[in-house]
Amino acid sequence: MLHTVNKSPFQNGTMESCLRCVNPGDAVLLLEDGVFGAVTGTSKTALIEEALKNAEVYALSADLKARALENIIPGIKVTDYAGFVDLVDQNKVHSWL
Amino acid sequence: MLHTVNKSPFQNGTMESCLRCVNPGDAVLLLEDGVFGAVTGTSKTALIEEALKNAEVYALSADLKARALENIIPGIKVTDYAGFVDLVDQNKVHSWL
Amino acid sequence: MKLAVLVLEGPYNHEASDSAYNFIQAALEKGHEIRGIFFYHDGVYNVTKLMEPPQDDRHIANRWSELGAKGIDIVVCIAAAKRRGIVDDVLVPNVRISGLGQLTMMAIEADRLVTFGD
Amino acid sequence: MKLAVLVLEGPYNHEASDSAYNFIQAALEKGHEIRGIFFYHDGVYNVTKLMEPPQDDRHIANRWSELGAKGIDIVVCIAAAKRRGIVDDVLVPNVRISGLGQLTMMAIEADRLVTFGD
Amino acid sequence: MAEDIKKIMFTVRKAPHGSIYVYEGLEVKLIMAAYDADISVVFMDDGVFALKDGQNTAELGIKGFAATYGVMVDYEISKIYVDRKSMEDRGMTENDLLVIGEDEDTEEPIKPTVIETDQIGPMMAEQHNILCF
Amino acid sequence: MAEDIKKIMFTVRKAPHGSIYVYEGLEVKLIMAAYDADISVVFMDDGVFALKDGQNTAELGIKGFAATYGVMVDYEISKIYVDRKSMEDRGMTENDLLVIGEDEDTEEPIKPTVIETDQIGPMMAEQHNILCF
Repeated sequence: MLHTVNKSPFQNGTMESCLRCVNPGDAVLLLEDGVFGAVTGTSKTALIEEALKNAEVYALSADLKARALENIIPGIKVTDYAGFVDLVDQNKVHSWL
Repeated sequence: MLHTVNKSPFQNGTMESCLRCVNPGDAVLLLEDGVFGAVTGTSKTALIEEALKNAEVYALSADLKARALENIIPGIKVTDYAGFVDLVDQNKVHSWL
Repeated sequence: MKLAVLVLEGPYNHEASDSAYNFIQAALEKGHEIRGIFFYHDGVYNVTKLMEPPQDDRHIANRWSELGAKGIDIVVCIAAAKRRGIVDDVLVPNVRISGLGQLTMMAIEADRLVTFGD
Repeated sequence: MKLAVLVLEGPYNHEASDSAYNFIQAALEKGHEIRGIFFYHDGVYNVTKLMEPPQDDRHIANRWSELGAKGIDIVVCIAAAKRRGIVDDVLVPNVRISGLGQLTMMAIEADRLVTFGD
Repeated sequence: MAEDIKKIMFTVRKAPHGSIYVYEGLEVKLIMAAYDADISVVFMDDGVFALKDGQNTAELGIKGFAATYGVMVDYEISKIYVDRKSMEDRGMTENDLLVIGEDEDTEEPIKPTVIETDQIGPMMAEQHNILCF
Repeated sequence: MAEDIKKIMFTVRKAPHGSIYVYEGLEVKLIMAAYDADISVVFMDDGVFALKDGQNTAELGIKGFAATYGVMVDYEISKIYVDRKSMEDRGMTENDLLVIGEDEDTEEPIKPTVIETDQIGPMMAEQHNILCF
């Protein structure tokens, strides 16, 4: 399974809801405002670090650059739209809107 | 000051942000999905109970009825659109969108 | 009081448009003056005459037009409207397209400006 | 894979429309088949030819129309469109209005359906 | 059920009335039910509020839709699940849930099935496609 | 400042790029600056991300606007405040903030003023009107 999250975890509970439903080995892609969750040293970093024990976490590069986010949590894989397509090719997908 | 909150506190951080900025004696009006914050026995009830020590809290009746919300936190005043207008008449207003 | 209302979301999609309308009706009933209603962001979609909701549902654009017929100044932001395909040809009557200066004047001249959006 | 894309938010107002477009472009470059693109909720606003964004900005409706010209089936939900004032007269070319049955067929026939919205 | 019947899941995570997502999402479910698909619907997060009994939008002046949920079983949408944790956080119990139809034989009212959060992930994994609204 | 000059505050609470609120909200501020009003802008919650230095939307294919923030002082919008708590929660420090203009005399870069959350309520209370975007 691929789960996509497009909301900022600082303003919205979607990322937390998603992480509660992730199966071991699932992939989570942070995109749009979801990429704010990919940064180290924030009040939400521990949540993603916990998720990384169990799942693959990706963040979309175009959205990271648009928001000038640089200090990405170790273990998160930065990917581009082509990588997003590959993730969809390899997994069933649920968009956590 | 009147503060209006129109987001569900279960999904969105707006109500908490608002309550951090409320001055003593201010009024807070819950409307639209904000009225979900007006109910007793939820994970957010304590937050509003705390706010009630310091501020007046109102909830819009039309939105409560639309959502079948009945067990309102004691101290919250249920009001209608006419009451909303009076609150605006009596206070400067900030809409916490 | 002299009241201005800013609507930032489109019709049907978000409750903001209904809340704004119900609020304005209540203000009119209490005899308050409406300095103006301004549509911005997706709010500009509120006043297209092309909308055709189901028969048993409210017609949001016509409701705004009726308020305009009462003499209330209803303004759609030109920049937001152009970007979204709201042009003079598709407006309901009693509504006009103009610039953000109109919103500025409302914010300055009205005793209260209330915003409805997401 | 055979891919379907569902877009639920309007152009410019939300990034969903851009994300969907960038995703589809990447899928096409990789040689995947696009079973269809379906616009629902405020997504129906994506394909009005009346939009006129600033010169230095992308023209979202034209981008979708260009994808349609490549033979991709682009469908706008009729119920959502009527409610919002999107009618045949204002559509960009290579896009059609139809029912939710089209979305159903996409969900069943496509190997993957990806949703972009708010 | 034939093997080529595709499993389609809907997740409903948004609150009703504040936005049209739940309302227009319901229209999709009703249409899709007429096709050959194995449909399930999971209400979680603020979506559980959509299943609250007694909703009345008259004073808002907008169309309600709780009545349509009341006949979901008639539309042959009977796999309706609701997340227990989401309900608990929101002060809801099974008693608050609206009826989605009645049993053909016994005429007993049918309510959504309460599930645990850890059942949702595995249910998602076995779907052909999942839509969120 | 004349007594009849009205105080107008803007609050920016949404993240940039995910929605157009911040972008179109900026257009309002620039227009309003041309009128006789005493304008202040408070960035809080996810709005603080709008002030992050180094934003580049090229790969997204959408117009950016961080450059416009860089000349806010030229538009005579110099009362720009940012909530410390919101920044801290998001791992941002004053160093991360973009420059909003330069001092006319010294040519020193000017940055937004960091404030405490408990200053915001009192600031709101003294405004003529407040807009949120």
